[in-house]
Amino acid sequence: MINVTAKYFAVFREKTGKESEVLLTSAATAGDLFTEVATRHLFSDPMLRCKVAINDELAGWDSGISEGDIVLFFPPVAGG
Amino acid sequence: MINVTAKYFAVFREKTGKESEVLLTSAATAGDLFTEVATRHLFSDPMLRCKVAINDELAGWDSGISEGDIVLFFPPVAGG
Amino acid sequence: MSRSNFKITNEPIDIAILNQTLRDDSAGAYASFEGWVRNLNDGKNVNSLDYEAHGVVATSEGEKILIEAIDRYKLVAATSFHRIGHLEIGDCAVWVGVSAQHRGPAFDGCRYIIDELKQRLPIWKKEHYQDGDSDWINCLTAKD
Amino acid sequence: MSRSNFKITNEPIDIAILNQTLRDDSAGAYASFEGWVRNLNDGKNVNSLDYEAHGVVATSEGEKILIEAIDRYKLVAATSFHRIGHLEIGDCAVWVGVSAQHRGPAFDGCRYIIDELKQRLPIWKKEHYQDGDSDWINCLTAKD
Repeated sequence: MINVTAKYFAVFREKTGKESEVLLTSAATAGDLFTEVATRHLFSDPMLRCKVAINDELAGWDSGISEGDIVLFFPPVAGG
Repeated sequence: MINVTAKYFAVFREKTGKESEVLLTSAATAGDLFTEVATRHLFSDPMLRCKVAINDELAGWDSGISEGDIVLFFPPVAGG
Repeated sequence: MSRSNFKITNEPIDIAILNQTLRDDSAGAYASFEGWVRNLNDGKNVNSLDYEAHGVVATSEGEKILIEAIDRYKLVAATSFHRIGHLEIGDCAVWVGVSAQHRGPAFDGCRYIIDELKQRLPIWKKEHYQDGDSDWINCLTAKD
Repeated sequence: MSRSNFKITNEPIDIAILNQTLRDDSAGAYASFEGWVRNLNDGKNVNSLDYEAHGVVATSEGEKILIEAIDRYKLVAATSFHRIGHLEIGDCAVWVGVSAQHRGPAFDGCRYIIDELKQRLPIWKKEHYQDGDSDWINCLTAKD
């Protein structure tokens, strides 16, 4: 089990009611962690339409996560 | 035979050394008239790359010309 | 001269000044795109909207997109600014400007940049409607 | 609101003002093109150039092209100004701006207009070279 910080943006922040939370998790990848938080907070957007960044760098859903990582969950984007 | 005014632009004006001239011609179409002036003034641009306007309206090379018409000969264009 | 320049900003975008930064004696063509807030989206009457971004990630991804476009289309220079915060109808939300020797690459490079920005930048938009409702927009519902 | 506006002009083109004339609450996208005088054409070093036009025919043909683009791409509005007279390196010789609901038609409409203007307007360009020579350019030698 590791401790990571999950950060939420836009509609994810509204659904969770918080900007971030520290999680004790057995998730090995960013994707595992997303599934965990999406289930708990009832996110409705499918993972493949969302994005993830680890420590301020965009990453793939299969990227490994480590103790102390800050994992940013981005809902579907709408720039422009 | 009819009298028409031919007007020359850009490189055509430089080759003829004049902005316009009145011609007494047997040409029936704008294309016939072009061939006549191109031969006399040694224009080197092929007719199909040039344009013609009759009385300030763009026209086809097969357009008929009449007594008193003002025929504008435009060398290949280079706007933009 | 810096060839690429991407910024997320709270301020109105000063296009006349940015246009000047793209100039170069070898550049014969300039193409630009502006995204304006419009009064209708997906059949709903929009009053205003709020943009939110993750500044660090959006800026580094935006810069990456500009460099991809410069390399791919041999652009002379490429710049883009994206607004965040509260915007009203008619405000310019995003601006892209590129210069190139010829017009084909200028158009293609500008189009590439805006298409990629819209898909890759962590930026979100909340629309406020005339009926008092508001909603987060995503790229499935947003047509532009 | 006039939807199309084409002009041949001796004056520098005031793009910021023209951009404003294209605005409409329903327009979410704006695309523009500028043709800048560049220092090299066909391998020759250019110092400056002179544009000459047949004003009446060029204006009516330019207006026709804008209306074609508005109809074909469902543009909100389209404007273009073309300079004539003496221009220096970096000067804006031609500007095209269009607004549309979405970006696809904005880009396509803008591109259509500049492509057609270059082929159809009675405008000619004489380039003055660094070596003192000068030459009329035509659309076979001009790449942009």
